[in-house]
This record gives sequence, structure tokens and C-alpha cells, in this order.
Amino acid sequence: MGRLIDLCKQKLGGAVISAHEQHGDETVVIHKDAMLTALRWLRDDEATKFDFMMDLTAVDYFGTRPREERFEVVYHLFSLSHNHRLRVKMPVAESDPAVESAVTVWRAADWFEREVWDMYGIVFKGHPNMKRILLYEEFEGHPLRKDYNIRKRQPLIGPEN
Amino acid sequence: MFDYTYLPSPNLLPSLVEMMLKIIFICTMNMAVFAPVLGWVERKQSALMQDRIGANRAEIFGFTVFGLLHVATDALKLLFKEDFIPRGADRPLHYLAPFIAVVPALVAFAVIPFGGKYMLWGHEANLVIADLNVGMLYIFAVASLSTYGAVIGGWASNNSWSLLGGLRVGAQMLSYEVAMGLTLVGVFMVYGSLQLTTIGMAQENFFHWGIFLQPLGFILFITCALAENKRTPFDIPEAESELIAGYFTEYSGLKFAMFWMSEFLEMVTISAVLVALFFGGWQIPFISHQGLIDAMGHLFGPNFGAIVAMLIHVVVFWVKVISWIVILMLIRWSLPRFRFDQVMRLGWKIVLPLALANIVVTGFILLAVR
Amino acid sequence: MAANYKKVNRGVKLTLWERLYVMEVVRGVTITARHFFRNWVSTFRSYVSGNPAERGIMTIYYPEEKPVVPEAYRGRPMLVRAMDGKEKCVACGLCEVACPAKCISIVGAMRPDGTRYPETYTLDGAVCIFCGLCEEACPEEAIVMTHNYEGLVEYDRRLMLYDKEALLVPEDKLKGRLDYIRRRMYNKCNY
Amino acid sequence: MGVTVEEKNLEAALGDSVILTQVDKVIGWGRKYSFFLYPFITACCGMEFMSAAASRYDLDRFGAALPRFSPRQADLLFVVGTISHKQAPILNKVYNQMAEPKWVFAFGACVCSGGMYNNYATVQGIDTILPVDVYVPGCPPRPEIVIDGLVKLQELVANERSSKWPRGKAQYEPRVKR
Amino acid sequence: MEDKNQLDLNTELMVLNMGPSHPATHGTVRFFLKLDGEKIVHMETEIGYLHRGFEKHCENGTWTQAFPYTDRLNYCSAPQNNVAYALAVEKLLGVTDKIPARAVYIRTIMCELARMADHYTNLAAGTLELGALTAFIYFVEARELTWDIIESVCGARLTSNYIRVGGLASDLPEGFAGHVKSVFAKNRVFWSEFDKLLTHNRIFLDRMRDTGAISREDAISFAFTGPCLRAAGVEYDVRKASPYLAYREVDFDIPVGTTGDNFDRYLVRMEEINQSMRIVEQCLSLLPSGPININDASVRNPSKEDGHTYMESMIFHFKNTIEGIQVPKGESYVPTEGTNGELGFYLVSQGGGKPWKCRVRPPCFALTQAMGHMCTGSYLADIIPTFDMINLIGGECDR
Repeated sequence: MGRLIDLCKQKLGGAVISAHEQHGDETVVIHKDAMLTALRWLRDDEATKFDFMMDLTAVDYFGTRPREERFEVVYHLFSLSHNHRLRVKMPVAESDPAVESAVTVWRAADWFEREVWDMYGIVFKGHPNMKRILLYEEFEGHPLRKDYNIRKRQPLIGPEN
Repeated sequence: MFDYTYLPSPNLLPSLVEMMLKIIFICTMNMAVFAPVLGWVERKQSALMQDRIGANRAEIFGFTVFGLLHVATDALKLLFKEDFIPRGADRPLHYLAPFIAVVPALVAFAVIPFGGKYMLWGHEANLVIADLNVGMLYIFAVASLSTYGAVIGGWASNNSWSLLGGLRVGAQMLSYEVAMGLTLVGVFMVYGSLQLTTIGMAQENFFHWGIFLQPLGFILFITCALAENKRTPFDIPEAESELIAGYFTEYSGLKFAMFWMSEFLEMVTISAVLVALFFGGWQIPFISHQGLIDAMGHLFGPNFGAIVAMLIHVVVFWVKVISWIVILMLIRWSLPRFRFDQVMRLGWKIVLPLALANIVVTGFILLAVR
Repeated sequence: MAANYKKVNRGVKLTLWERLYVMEVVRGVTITARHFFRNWVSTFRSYVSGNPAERGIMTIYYPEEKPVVPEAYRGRPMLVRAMDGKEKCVACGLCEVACPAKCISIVGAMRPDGTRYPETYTLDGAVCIFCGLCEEACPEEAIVMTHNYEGLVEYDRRLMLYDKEALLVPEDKLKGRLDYIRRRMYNKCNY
Repeated sequence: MGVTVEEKNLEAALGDSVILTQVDKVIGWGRKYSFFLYPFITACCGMEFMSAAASRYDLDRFGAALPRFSPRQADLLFVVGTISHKQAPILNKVYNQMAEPKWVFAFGACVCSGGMYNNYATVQGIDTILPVDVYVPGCPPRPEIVIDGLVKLQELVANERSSKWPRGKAQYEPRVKR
Repeated sequence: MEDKNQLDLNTELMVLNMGPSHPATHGTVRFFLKLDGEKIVHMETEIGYLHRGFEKHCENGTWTQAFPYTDRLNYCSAPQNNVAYALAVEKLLGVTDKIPARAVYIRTIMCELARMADHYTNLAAGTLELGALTAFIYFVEARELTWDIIESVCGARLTSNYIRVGGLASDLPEGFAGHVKSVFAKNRVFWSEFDKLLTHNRIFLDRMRDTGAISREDAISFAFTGPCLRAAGVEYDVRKASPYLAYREVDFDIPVGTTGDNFDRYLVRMEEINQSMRIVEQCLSLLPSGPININDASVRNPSKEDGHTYMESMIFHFKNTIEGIQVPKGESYVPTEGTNGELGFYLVSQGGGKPWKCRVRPPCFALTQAMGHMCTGSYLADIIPTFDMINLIGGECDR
């Protein structure tokens, strides 16, 4: 197991649901209620110091996982001073697709969170401006969910096809 | 203050004919030759500067004339283009604005001499439409009128981009109008006249050309002139990437063409003023005005000699003007544009103080020389 | 051998001349004017001599002069007609599957001699993205990306739906491309 | 595309007057060599458009070099790059703002047909919104193909009847105003 | 004092909607501006005008079919996207070390050529919108020459679709090194011309210097990467921080700025063009001969010769094409240095021939986010250089 995973397990204790290392990428899965404190700790602690939030996205495991953990919000963190990376994930239930917003931790999270809301319909609580970003307000549904058909057009603004 | 010598003298007819000829000459030169040909020149020149060939395919019966016909096609197309007036626009002013923009550029030519004075069959031909003794003041007065075209156009269009463009024009013109007046004071001091023919005659000696007597004044004037012309690097009122098309965003068809043409005509006027003030007008270096007339007189007899000399002078003048137009175009295509506040800063903080300093220095030198 | 970080020289110290804009104008204009006069002279010379190679400008007079496309160029996809006049295509449908834009549709049929051939082969030219994945997928070298890029423009989108007859090209006209893909793309020594 | 029934009727009513056709020809000649473009650039094809307008291919040779970013002054709407449903009302608006006569140039596969983007977000060809004059396929098209398209458009314009104009608004009215 | 005057004059803020079909916004962004005269008081950015469902398409196609879609992310530097995606898939497959050396070097060359082309495009657009039309054309000419090389290798000028999982689509053409050499000689002349036309030009300097500046800390918290981050003085380049491809083997400088303003970004880009040429030249001298594709039929389609000879190869060919490459269950994230910054692909595979999730980390998404931060308080005209220098590419930002 990687050094970062050990550190996380040590520090976050019960919040860490699981952790694994694959192809050299260290990954921790964290409970979504402990997310904000965990992220803040990851950013501020001298040993981790993840000052970059490189990427934020979500994955829809529709049909392959139980509905309580259908979605997974994924953070890719990077530390400039230590030059290491960590992937932080948290499962989100289909019935309650909401997590805490990380805008207060990294400003970069702002648009990335809006995009996840737009594409997957996961709400980020505490986000200052939770609107659609890539699609238009009139769009119904969230296209990157696996149950959204790729051809399902919504001629609300544009023409029929 | 005015002297009325330019008014018709007792022998009315020759003067009238002369006047009409001169007006026709200038108008054809500008409207029929320069405005369209400049469009072509600019297109071709910019193309060659940019390693391409430019418009060359419009043809009539297989003749392409190096792309010159593209000018005709442009004109034809614009003529048959829908004339659009936006909703909420002030219709009369929207109509009026392009005319206000074009006319001053043409009218300013009235006082610019394109040749000297020649005796033809006992009639003195003065190659300037109106030999005003306050010629330069007249040019300033008229040139500042063209601002209104742009400002009114910007305002009347009922479009925020146009309005911003109009505002920018207003501010920019105002700033540079002041500086432009002052930059030329040095020239007037040196030649002791505001009359462009007098200034032209005073530049008979090559080393008395304005560029040598007033180098700083020349640089400052060309800066102001470029700014007045609203072309890159001073094209912020119509900056494409900022204001789409600036004050004429909402103009289409012929009215748009008129704004366009006014730009070219202004360029001709500016070049003509530049030549008249700093590059010896119609004078040929090292050949005096009277000397040429006399030499030609020996060859062709007094009257025809004068005509030949006159033609040579007119050609020399236009050649100078054209070379300046080419240089102005080179500048226009080479430089990036300023930011609005930088234009203002340049006008008020650099050009204006330098112009004042130029006046003072010129004054001291003149005192010392005398 | 390593990468190093290096500060860029941003402290461009402007001399008084440069601060006064004048020198800048002069320098900028010199560069552009050099291009201008050089191109003017060379264009004029080529105009007189009629030799396009003398033109200093970069422009290709396209409809009259054709540029040389590199060997690798992927132009319009075409079907290969074998020397015996039959389609090479065996209607296996790999290109249909491989096409990311889904612009190919094939209906296969059987010849009396038992070989398969495409009864219809439709390629929507308005959808095709010239990616070359069909060429790569084809096991028979029956569809290739030709060097042809002309004649693709239409007034109507429906005319861009090419059928089999419009797509078939005799094999000998596609020699270059077929040779290229065998040599450069699918050669054994590339693996 | 082609001539609609009403146009045919109108032409029949006017008759093939020699003067009218001659005038049309002259105007067509003027328009043909003087396209002011409105580059509606959104995506990848814009890069090829840059190339086509720059020195190697030089659209200026055909008199189509002057980009006017004000739709009032433009004649030729170059729709360059994918049009998404979010973008569609804006394209529609730009088209309606253009002064007659106006032509539309569909540049690239996405504009012609939606190309490879057959999905929830993309308009499947702008001819569902506007009348299109010339379709130029390719993803993105080589500048040569663009020039082909321009030449083809010139042919079209040169033979146009004045009865074709005005063309009026786009056929599609977006349900949501932007 | 100033505020009091404004109260007296009863001024109001001018609300302006800039874009998306505004010439400066590249057709894909909309700015809502509140202007006080020419000063920006508030700025809001709206993107998404070029959203065309990249991820959804990737999830609906095979692993190979995603390549054309990656081309159209950052369309100015398509080979880089191809490479980044291929690296991520290879990481999932666990074949990263088995890629032949020649393929690795060719990939590096293509990445750097693409970087050059992208920087040329970006600087061209920047100068165009600042009004220097001739400089714009020279940049495009230089890019055209660079594209000639790319075209001779990939077969397309822009959307290269050149890299494959486990190798390359085709080998380099004959006479490649000579072609590169002649083009670079011309490009260097062009480079010095840009430098003379722009770098010392006071007008250009005034437009670029101290406009759109962002501090080191802000840049990091906005997750800036690439030239914009380095312009702010942060020494971070994926090519050095976590070298991939052949970047360990070559010698190059990474330009770093100090203040993070537009001028620094411009200088960093100009220098990177030079360094890219250096890298390409070194790679060409180090270029080994040998195969360009992995010899593993389950990853890369077998050669046509094999396909015609062995039944097994033909079966693999069919299976790879119809079902897609079989990628084991797992997830991977590979950061690469794209032209705009860190270009990372996050792939999730649930086993099978199609990606379960194909996420790209778009560098200019993060950059565009900071537009409001960088432009508030400056002039309307400052939006133009700032927006140009962050180099928004619609395909990448909106996907």
C-alpha cells in the first residue's frame, strides 16, 4: 500500500471506506459526510499538501453497483511541493445525490462542480451558483447518466433533430 | 482678417471656368480615382505584405486587370444591398451620419494646393480651389466636423457597441484635435503663414521643407493624423475584436460604404496635408518653381511651357501623396492597436506636451536666428 | 539530459527610442515592407515570365494549380474495383462497425459463385469525417482513403449520399494509396 | 433546395424580360466577386478557416476576404464548426440580422449534417434552421475544398434571379429566446 | 472623490453582453459585463456553446473509436490528445512499458509539433485580435508549414487520428528528417520576425504587460496549469514533474515567468516554440529504427500480412474492430503536458470493449474559470489579450 493511503487511513480513520493502488495511482474512497474535513486536511497538512485540485468528476455505475452507491464523485489531487497525486472518491446514493461543495477549499472546484451537476445531477451543497454550465437551463435530465440515451434530443432551444 | 482675393475678379468667366475645373479635378481625383483605387491598393498591398496575392479573379470578358475590378464588384454589391435601419434607431440622424462623415474629408481639399501659380495667356492660374489665408484653420475646422458623423452614427444606431464606438470616437477626436492644432503651430511660425500656398512656395528650397525645419512637429502631426483617421493603431472606435464594428455596426449597404470611403478620403486628405506642409507640396527637390516654368518655357514657349510645368508639378504632388498613402497603409497593417486609455494618455501626456515644447523651442530658435 | 526551468526575460528594457514608439513603427514597417517589396518584385517577375515557381508569395492558385498532397493524406473514401471488374468488398460490415460517425451502411448479397458482395453500399459524404478507421478495419483493402478531395461540394445535402457506383474506383487508379497502406501502415515490420 | 413553386410563378408573371435578366446578370457578377463574410466560428473548422483565409489559400483571391463581424454588413454567413442546441438560437438570430441578399455556407461535416456528433447536444445539420446554399463536407475540410465550395457558390450567385430576394427570416423559430 | 462625482452625475452601469458570436470570444463563450465607462465592474462567463457530448460518445463507442473524438478536443494540437488518451488506455492494459521505442519517440515528436502548431495558432489569434493583421498572417504561415509536417505523417492537417492504443497508425514517411529540418529553418526566420514585430513593440507591450495578471497563489487555487501557470512563476511542467514518453531522454528548458500577466504568457509560449523545435531535433537524432506497434494482437490490430496468413490474426482483427479491445476492469489517470496545461485522461473500465467512463481533464476549463477574476477592474479592451492568452479552445473546454 502506498504512503499516502497509509497517511489517510491513519488520519481519517473511519471515514476511509476503502483504499487501493492500481497502476501506480493511489486511491482512497471516503465517506461523503467526512468529505469536506478530509479534503481540507489533505490540502493543509504538511505531509500531503494537495494545493491543486486537478480534476473533479463523477462516474455513474448504473447497473453494476447497488443503487446506494450508484454515483461516485472523483477528485484528482496534486501536490506541487511533494509532486504526488491522490485520487479521492466518494460514493453517492441515487436517492440522495448531494455532497458538500469544495469551493471553499479550492476555488477551481466551482465550475467543475457545476459541470458534475449538469452532467450527473449531483448537487453540491453550499455551492454559490449551482446552475447548469455546459447545457442550457431548459434541458431536462442529466446526459451523462447511463440511463440517458445518447440520441435523446431535447428540442427546447434548437430545432427538432 | 479675411482677404477676399479669392473672390471672382472682374473677368469672371475665366475664373469661374478655372474654379470649376479645379473642383472637378479634385472631386474626380478623390471620388472616382482615389477612393476606389485606394481600396484596391490597400487590398493588394496588404496581400503582398502578408505573402499572398489578394483579389485577382473578378473578370470582364477575360480581363482581370490585376484585381482592380473587385472594387467595381464591391461597389455594385453594396449598391444592391438591403439598406437596414435598426429598430429604435433615430432614422433621420441614422441617414445623415454617413454624409456628415464623407463630406468634410472632401471639402477639406478646397484649400490644399496641388500646384503653384502659373501665368496662362495672361490669366493667373492658382492650383488651389480656395486660396484662403487661414487655410489650415479651415482644415482643422472642417476635419473636426467629420467627428460628428461617427458620433451621431454611433448614437443613432441604438446599439450598445455603436454607442461605445461613438463615445470612443468623440473622446479620441477631441484629444487629438487639440494636439494636432498645436503640432502645426511650429510650422506656421517657421513659414509665417497659415496659407497653404504660401507655405508651399516657401518650401521651394529643398532644405526648407517642413520635415527638415520641423522634424518633431512632423512626427507629432503624423501621430495625430493617424489618430484622426481612426485606422490601426488608433482604430479603437471601430476595433473589430472589441466593438465588432464600432460606430457603424448597424450600417449596411451604401451607408456602410460611405463610412468606409470617408476613411480612405481622410487618408488622402491627411497625406495631402502632410505633403503640403512637410514635403514641399508640389515642389521638386533642387528645382525652383519658377526655374521649372522658365525651363519649360524655353522648350515649349511661355504658355505651353507653363502648362507642362503645371502638369509636372501636379504629378509630383500626387506622387508624393500616393507614397505617403502607401506608407500610412504599411503602418496600418504592421502595428497592433492601442488600448483606449493608452490612446488618451498618448494624446494628452505625450503628444500635447511635446507639441508645446516644440512651439517653445521653435520660438527660441527663430528668435536666435533673427 | 534533463529539463530545466528557466526564467523568461521579461525585463524588456525599453530604450528611450523604443519608448517613443517611433523606432517601433519604423522597425515593424521595415519588416512588413521588406515582405511587400520582395513579394511585389517576385510576383511581377513571375507574371512576366509566366513561371509560377518564381513567385515569392506562399499562395497556391488553387483551382488552376493543385497542391501536392502527401502520401499519407486521407481524402475521400472510395471502394476498390478489382481488375476483373468486381467489387473487392465482401460486405463483411467491419467498416460499418468501425466508423465512429456511422456514415456507412451496407446490404450484402451472394453472387452465384458463392462469393459475397455488397448489394448496396451507401456512404454519407456529409457525415464522413475522413478518419480512416474504415480503411484500417477493412480486411480486404476494399475501401481506401484516396487522395481525392475535389468534387465533394454540393448544393444539396441529399446529393452527398454516395451509392456504390459513385464510390467504386478501378484498382489501378488507387495503386499509390494501396501501396502506401501496405508499406507504411500494415507492414509486418511495423509490428 | 432549388426553385420553389411560388418563385416559378413569380418568374412566369414577370416573364423572361431581357432587361431584367441582363440586370440580374450584372448584379450577380458584382455579388459573386464581393462576399463580405460573417465567420460564425465555433469549433475545429475555424482553424481551417484561418488557413483558408491566410496566405497559402487566400480567399481574398475570390473577393471573399473581408470579414465583417457585424451581420448587417455581411453577405455570406460562414457557419464554421459544430452548432449545438445551445448555440442554435444565436445562429438563427445572426442569420435574421443579416441584410439581404444573404447566403449561407455550411463549412464542415458538423454543420452539414451533425457529422460524428449524433447526440443530445448537437444540431443535425444547420439546414434544419436556415436555408443553406453550399455544403462543404470534411472534418475539417481542406482549404481546397473550401475554395471549391466558394467557386460553386459563385456559380450559384452569378445565375441568381432577383426574384429570389428577399429571402426573409430563417425557417426555424426557437422556442426559447436568447 | 471619484465616488462622489459619480453620485452627482447619476451614472449607471452599462450592461453588455459580449458573445458568443463576438469576434473576440471565438464563438464559444459569452461574457456578461457590467461596465462603468470602459472599466469592468463585474464579469460573468458562460461556456458550453460547443458542448457536443464527448464523454457520452466515448462511452458509446469502442476504445479505438474514441480517437477521432479526442482529436476534436483541443483541435489545435490533436496528436497530444491522441497520445494522452492512448497512454491512459495503455496504463489500464498494463502495456505501457511494452510500447516500442520508435513509437515512443515518434509520439514525442508529434506532441511537440502539435505544441508548436497550437502556440502558433494561439499567438496568431492573439495578434489578430490586437489588430496586428500581418503578424497574424505570419504566424499562420509558420503554422501552415508545421501542419505540412503533421499532414505528411498523419494524413490530415488538423484532426490527425494518428496514435493508436499500442502504437501508431502508420510509420514516418520517407525524408521526414529533411522535411522537418527545412521547415524548422523557415520557422526560425519567422520566429525572429515575430519577435521583432511584437516583443519590443511598445504598443504591444502596453497591451500585454500588467494586464490579466494573476498571482501565484490564485493561479494554484484556480488549478491553472501549463503556460499560464508557469507565467505566474510556478515551476510545474508535467514533462518534468512526471516524465512520460521520451521526455526523460531529451534536454530542454521550461520557460517560467514572474508576474503571470499576459506578456509573461506570451513570452513563455514564444520560448516553448523554440524548445519544441529543440526537442524534435533531439528526438530525430535519437530516433531508433524498429517496429512502431506492439506485437500483441489483443491490443493492436495485427498486420495485414498476418491477417491474410493466419486465421487467428484475422479473428483478432474482427474481434478488435467489432467488440473493441478488451480492457480489464480498473481505472487510470494519466497526466500529460498539453499545450494549455495538464491534459489528463481519467478512464474507468468495467471490462469489455467500451470505456465505462472517459473523462478528460480540460486545462482551459480551469483557465476560463478565472477570466472574471483576472478581468474585473480592468478595461474592456483588456479582455481581449487576456482571453487570447488563456487560449480557450472550445472543443476542449466544453467537450
